[in-house]
Amino acid sequence: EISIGVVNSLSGAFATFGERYRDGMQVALDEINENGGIDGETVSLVVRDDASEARNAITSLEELGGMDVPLVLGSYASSITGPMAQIANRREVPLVVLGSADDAITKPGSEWVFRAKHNTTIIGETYFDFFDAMRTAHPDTELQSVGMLYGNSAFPTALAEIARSEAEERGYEVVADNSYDQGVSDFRPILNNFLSAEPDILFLVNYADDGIAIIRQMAEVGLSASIIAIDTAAALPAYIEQTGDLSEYVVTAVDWSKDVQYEGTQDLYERLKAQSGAEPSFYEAEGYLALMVAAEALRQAGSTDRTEVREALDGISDFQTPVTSVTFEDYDGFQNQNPIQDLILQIQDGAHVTIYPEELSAGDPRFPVPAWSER
Amino acid sequence: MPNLLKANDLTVRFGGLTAVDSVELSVAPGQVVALIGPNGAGKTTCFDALTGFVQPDAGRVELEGRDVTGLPPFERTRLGMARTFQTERPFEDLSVLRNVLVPAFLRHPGRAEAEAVARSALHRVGLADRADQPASDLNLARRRRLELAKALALEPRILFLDEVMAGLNPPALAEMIKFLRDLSGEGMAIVLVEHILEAVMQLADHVVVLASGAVIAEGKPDAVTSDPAVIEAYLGTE
Amino acid sequence: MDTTAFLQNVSNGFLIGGVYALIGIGLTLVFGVMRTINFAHGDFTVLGMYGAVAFNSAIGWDPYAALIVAVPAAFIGGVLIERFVLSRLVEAPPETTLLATLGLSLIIGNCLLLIWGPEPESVNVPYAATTLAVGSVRVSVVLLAAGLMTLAAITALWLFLSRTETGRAVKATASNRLGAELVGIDTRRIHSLVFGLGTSLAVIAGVALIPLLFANPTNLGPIFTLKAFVVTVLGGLGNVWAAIAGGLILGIVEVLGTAYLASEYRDAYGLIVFLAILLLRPEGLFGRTTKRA
Amino acid sequence: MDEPILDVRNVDLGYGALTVVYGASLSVGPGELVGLVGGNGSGKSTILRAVSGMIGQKKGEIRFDGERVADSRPHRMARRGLAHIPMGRQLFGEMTVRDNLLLGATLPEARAKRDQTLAEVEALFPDLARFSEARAAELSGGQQQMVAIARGLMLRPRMLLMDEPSLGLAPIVVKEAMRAIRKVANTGMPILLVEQNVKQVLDIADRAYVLENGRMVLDGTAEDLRGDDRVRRAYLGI
Amino acid sequence: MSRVWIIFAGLAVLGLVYPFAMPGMLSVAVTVLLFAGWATAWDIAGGWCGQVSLGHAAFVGLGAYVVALGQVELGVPPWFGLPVAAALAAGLAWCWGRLTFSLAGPYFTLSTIAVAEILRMVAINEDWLTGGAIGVFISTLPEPFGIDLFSREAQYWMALAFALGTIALVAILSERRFGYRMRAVREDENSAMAAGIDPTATKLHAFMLSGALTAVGGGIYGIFLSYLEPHVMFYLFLSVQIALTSIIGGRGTVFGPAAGAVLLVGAGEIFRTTFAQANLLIYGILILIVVLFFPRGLVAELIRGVARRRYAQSTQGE
Ligand SMILES: Nc1ncnc2c1ncn2[C@@H]1O[C@H](COP(=O)(O)OP(=O)(O)OP(=O)(O)O)[C@@H](O)[C@H]1O
Ligand SMILES: Nc1ncnc2c1ncn2[C@@H]1O[C@H](COP(=O)(O)OP(=O)(O)OP(=O)(O)O)[C@@H](O)[C@H]1O
Ligand SMILES: CC(C)C[C@H](N)C(=O)O
Ligand SMILES: [Mg+2]
Ligand SMILES: [Mg+2]
Repeated sequence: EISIGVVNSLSGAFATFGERYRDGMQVALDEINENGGIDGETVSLVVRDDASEARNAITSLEELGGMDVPLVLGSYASSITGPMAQIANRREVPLVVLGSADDAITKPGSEWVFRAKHNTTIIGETYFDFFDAMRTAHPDTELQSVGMLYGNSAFPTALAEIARSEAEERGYEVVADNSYDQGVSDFRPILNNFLSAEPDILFLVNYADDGIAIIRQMAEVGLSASIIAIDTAAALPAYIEQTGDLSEYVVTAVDWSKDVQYEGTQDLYERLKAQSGAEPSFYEAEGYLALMVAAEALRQAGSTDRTEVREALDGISDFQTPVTSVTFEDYDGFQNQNPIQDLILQIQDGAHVTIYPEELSAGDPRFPVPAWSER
Repeated sequence: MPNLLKANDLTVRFGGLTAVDSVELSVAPGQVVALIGPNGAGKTTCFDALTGFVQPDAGRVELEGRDVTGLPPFERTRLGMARTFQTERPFEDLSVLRNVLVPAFLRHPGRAEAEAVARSALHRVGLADRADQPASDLNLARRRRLELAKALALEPRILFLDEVMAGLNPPALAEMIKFLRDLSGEGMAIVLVEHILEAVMQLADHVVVLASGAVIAEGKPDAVTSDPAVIEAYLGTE
Repeated sequence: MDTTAFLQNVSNGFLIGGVYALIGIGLTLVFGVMRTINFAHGDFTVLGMYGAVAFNSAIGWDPYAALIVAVPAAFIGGVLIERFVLSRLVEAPPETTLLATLGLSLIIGNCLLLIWGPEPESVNVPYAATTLAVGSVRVSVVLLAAGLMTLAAITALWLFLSRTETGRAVKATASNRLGAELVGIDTRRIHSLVFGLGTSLAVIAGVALIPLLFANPTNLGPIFTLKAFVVTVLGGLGNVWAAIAGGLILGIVEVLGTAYLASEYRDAYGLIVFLAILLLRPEGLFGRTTKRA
Repeated sequence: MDEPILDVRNVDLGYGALTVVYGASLSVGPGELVGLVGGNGSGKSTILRAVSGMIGQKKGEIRFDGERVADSRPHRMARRGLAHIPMGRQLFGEMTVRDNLLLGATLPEARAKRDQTLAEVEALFPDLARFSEARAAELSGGQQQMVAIARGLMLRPRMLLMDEPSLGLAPIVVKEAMRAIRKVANTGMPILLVEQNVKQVLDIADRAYVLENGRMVLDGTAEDLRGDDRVRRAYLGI
Repeated sequence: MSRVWIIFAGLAVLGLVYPFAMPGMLSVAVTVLLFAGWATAWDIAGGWCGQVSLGHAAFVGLGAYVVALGQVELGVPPWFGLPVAAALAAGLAWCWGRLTFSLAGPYFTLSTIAVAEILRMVAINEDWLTGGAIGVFISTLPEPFGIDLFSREAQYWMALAFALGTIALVAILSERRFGYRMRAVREDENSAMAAGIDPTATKLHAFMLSGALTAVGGGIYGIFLSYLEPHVMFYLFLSVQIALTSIIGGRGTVFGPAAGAVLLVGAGEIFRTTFAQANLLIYGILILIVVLFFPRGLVAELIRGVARRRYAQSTQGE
């Protein structure tokens, strides 16, 4: 029997996500064991809850480090995974990132840390690739000015920073740029200011909760744009349920969706759905992905020796999963990062539809977003 | 006789009410001055103004010729004033000894000397055997004595006592009177507010009678208590 | 400065302020009478939100109708908490009660987490984003409704406190508990009643807010609690009318600060005004001072 | 003798692990004014607290009007017609004097006669009318004491417990207060009066008990006690 | 007096032996020690001097950031960073106290939340100063005498020194003049003034000392996490936890806060591994239980019980 360590946020502020990762990992675990485990050995998970706090996560990581686990998966928030990555490197424990997107986690110097999912740079670039594509496809609609509104925690701030530099590089103009303290729920004064700035693209990075309030208040204030992008919040299936028609046309970047044209996606979707008992999102898929990658590395290493497992992870290349194919590369200032293809989803008729990139899409973008009064 | 404490034209107003009205007062070392008067006459307020707990609206307070009018209470304490409160305020959560240690530290920064001073103050007021009892458990008479011990531990030159004898039964009262007389014999100046006339008569060298904030009579105890104005305002007739 | 936008901002500030006031009055009442800093106050507001969500998804009625069930339930819940927890702590130092309410806050939040899961919940009502046009200014229907509820709640509370015998008893209990007992007031009952009212008011705020916002189990409660503190202190403890003023000031300051200064410091504006008022007028804007102990 | 309205039988009382009253008994009959005197800390206030239900009884029982007294619910005793005027006064500090008095009459029967009672107590203590709009916390100690007594009377109780009502009052007011208490007693109101000032108590009381260190050592009619040698020596200072 | 030092010596021995007995459980121990130190430091202001603060995370954050930024931006090693952090924290406490010490009771407590929250927002938004929301990584540390400061052992010894030092300081102060001044101010400011004590100065000194010590712990915490983010370092719930630890253990006692740290961190750790999602719920219930049965805190209730019983026996025969 092989035990894999997991540090996940099952309680506290990030439990929303932790649960989804848990479900995804469970699906992967079942799949692995149904197919005979790893070299005949069943796989089990040793799970530690970090209660959404870094100091618990590193305590857990050290505890797991002292146990007989070949590698560890974890955790969601970058403020938790960041310190974990440092310790993983120092202690020489292979760490497969579960949910964090912070670029710094797979910067050079972190040999023991691997990330199959996207990072902030990939997300930011994908949005602007999509904006560029819309520019090309609709030359008559002006797509020039960007208004940014994001929460002030690490990930939204980092994504906003990337968006800022992408915008400059690609000739967009940032006409409004505001952050807000997480927990604020009245955005009207900011949205009112946006009204007079009249951005063509609204680029918002909101956690699930704020996203609900923001879209309602946008409608109330009458703020719209040719593209409305809402990262993180709008990717959750529940978002559509809770905001109804208001969320139509909103686009969001993810690294997996149920209608992406990959092999096995539909089957994975069904299994994830069965596991969580609700509509799954890319978070479950990321959990699934992390564990599948870990299992593959163990299989290739043929050993539970941590150094050999690390070597095996390092060597993973073109490993096919229903989520994406995985190759850990060192490129563009990243180390052990899978250059995953991100997708843009749009909420259309009450469902997430993959609209970009074209070759993987399941539907066409609806562009531009009509004004609220014309919906 | 040189004045230890001198107050000129002391006036305190609360809104429209003049609680203390141009009071003049002087106290010599070893002298016992009693402040009497009807309820609400301004005695406590007068104490507050003398000791710095209330800023007077007019007037001046001098201690040994030094103007202390603007000084906060703790500075005046450091200069040698000590007071008790009409409603006693022991540090409820602390033991009796610790209650007295607090003031004892004022002049004795070292723990050992401070404790010696505190214990001797407790001894003087007869609370030595209660040193370890929580102050919150003391009864009224002992609380009063604790207040006194706290004041004594400050090693003051002048002591302001606000009704420390109220509520004492005759034996306890007699004890207290004797105690205060001894203190004044040692040269301590005492200003006391008291409704127990018997005590005032036995202790005071000089009596000041306040009514509605103003001094209506002053002098030797006998003279004052037979003053018709005082009888009318304060003592009443049988 | 664009006057329409300015008017729009001012009117939003007023409306948000009404909501803050609604969150704050329950706390003001409890603080005023029981001298308890109730750290679970915001969690009751969140409970109200979940109540409305549950009501809406179970019966399909308008979420506001949840008040019929939620208010009595909250009252009973508050009474029980007072009976079984707070009333046992009257002798203890105030920080202990504060701790107890912190414990309650954790318990409520995490029970919600276990029952509902961590994802935000909301109700999707057609009028969520509807506005009324008043001149060039748009007024959110939901905020307006919340404002009216605030007015109704405060008026009712005021009438209760000033016109009824029980209301007087509440004031007497607030002033001196033993004294109140001695004139025949059952102060345990009064404390239970007050805490029940406090939780009911918190829950009303939750129901009023759900069409506009979202509920989540653990994060939102403390945020509401903090707002309620600010409102309470701005107005002055125990003064229910002042809670309206406190709420309005907070709302206006936040909205104008966000619109015309820097948006990321939104919460700081309220807190700065809060500190300033605390320092200049420790009894709150409308409190009275009593010098003598 | 008639069935007593208050009957304390053989009680042990105390605080936590501490016992301060041992096997004390006393009774007050209808229309009687009974004094309870004793040294500081002898346990007089403790007995009153037990009677009004502020603390429990460790042993024995207390009956008021034939019914047992349960602990920790002083308001029940108030509702049963017992007014306790405690030593700490327990006024509603931020409220006006008038509101304090009106709150004394919240119970239905008292409320019906509120205005009448108010007029009566204001006649008894004219100062109260003068200060009726002042906040209680701002009054002087003596003035507060008057408010406390008056508030107790506002209950229109069936019996009064008074804990040192003269504490901190000017002599003229004490005399008046004692006269007033007698007057109240003359209306048929049973009163249990705790006082330090034994002489004054014996002047107005019908009967009295003497408590020493938590034990009842003497009781009898006021007249007998006035003549008792022990009392004369220990309490009257004769 | 001597009993305090016997217990202290016992704790010190325990602390010295622990890493050899349980080398695999060092990070829990570091957390316990940090909380013990913080709670004890908090208690100087909150327990001994009666100024209940719910903003001490500000000092933690300040300490952590000064040490981290000193190292990362300026190359100042932690052994210089820590004293600087302590001094800056004392300075912050001075300004903070000057501003808010006129407030009584609950008002003061609420004002501390406000101040700490404002500081949190500054730390998040002024990224030129703090690196902002994205945070700061400590990726290199000097190695004095070949000691790897990233190693848990080194951090354990730092945390142990911090906790024991803070407790020892409190043990000493509690029986000295300053300790009595603080008690007096806590109990009654007017009586304190009557005893010649300047309440504002006393509160300021207590708060400065409390803040400075907390910041030292914060610096160690920063090294322990090696990643600093304002949301973590200035976290309101961290302030609450620090206060909670002290109050649960027993305010105004030498060992109460440390006992609270052992109980709360220990229980938190056990609950986290055994109850999964319900862990904070159980934690809340634990708090409630302790509060109901030990309203003054574990150690304070113990001392009180002993004192009462002893006194009751001594007077029974009277
Ligand atoms: N803080 C205050 N605000 C308003 N009025 C006050 C205040 N303090 C005292 N007073 C008023 O000032 C007057 C004098 O009060 P003070 O307490 O000095 O009287 P006193 O002579 O000590 O009376 P007693 O013998 O009853 O203690 C009283 O009428 C009282 O009501
Ligand atoms: N709350 C309390 N906790 C513990 N002990 C107490 C408490 N209150 C009073 N005592 C103790 O009980 C004993 C009796 O006190 P009590 O107040 O009944 O005396 P008393 O006869 O009313 O005295 P006094 O004349 O001083 O009012 C005293 O020794 C006192 O120390
Ligand atoms: C907070 C983030 C880590 C979430 C982000 N949207 C992601 O894709 O991972
Ligand atoms: Mg007085
Ligand atoms: Mg008594």
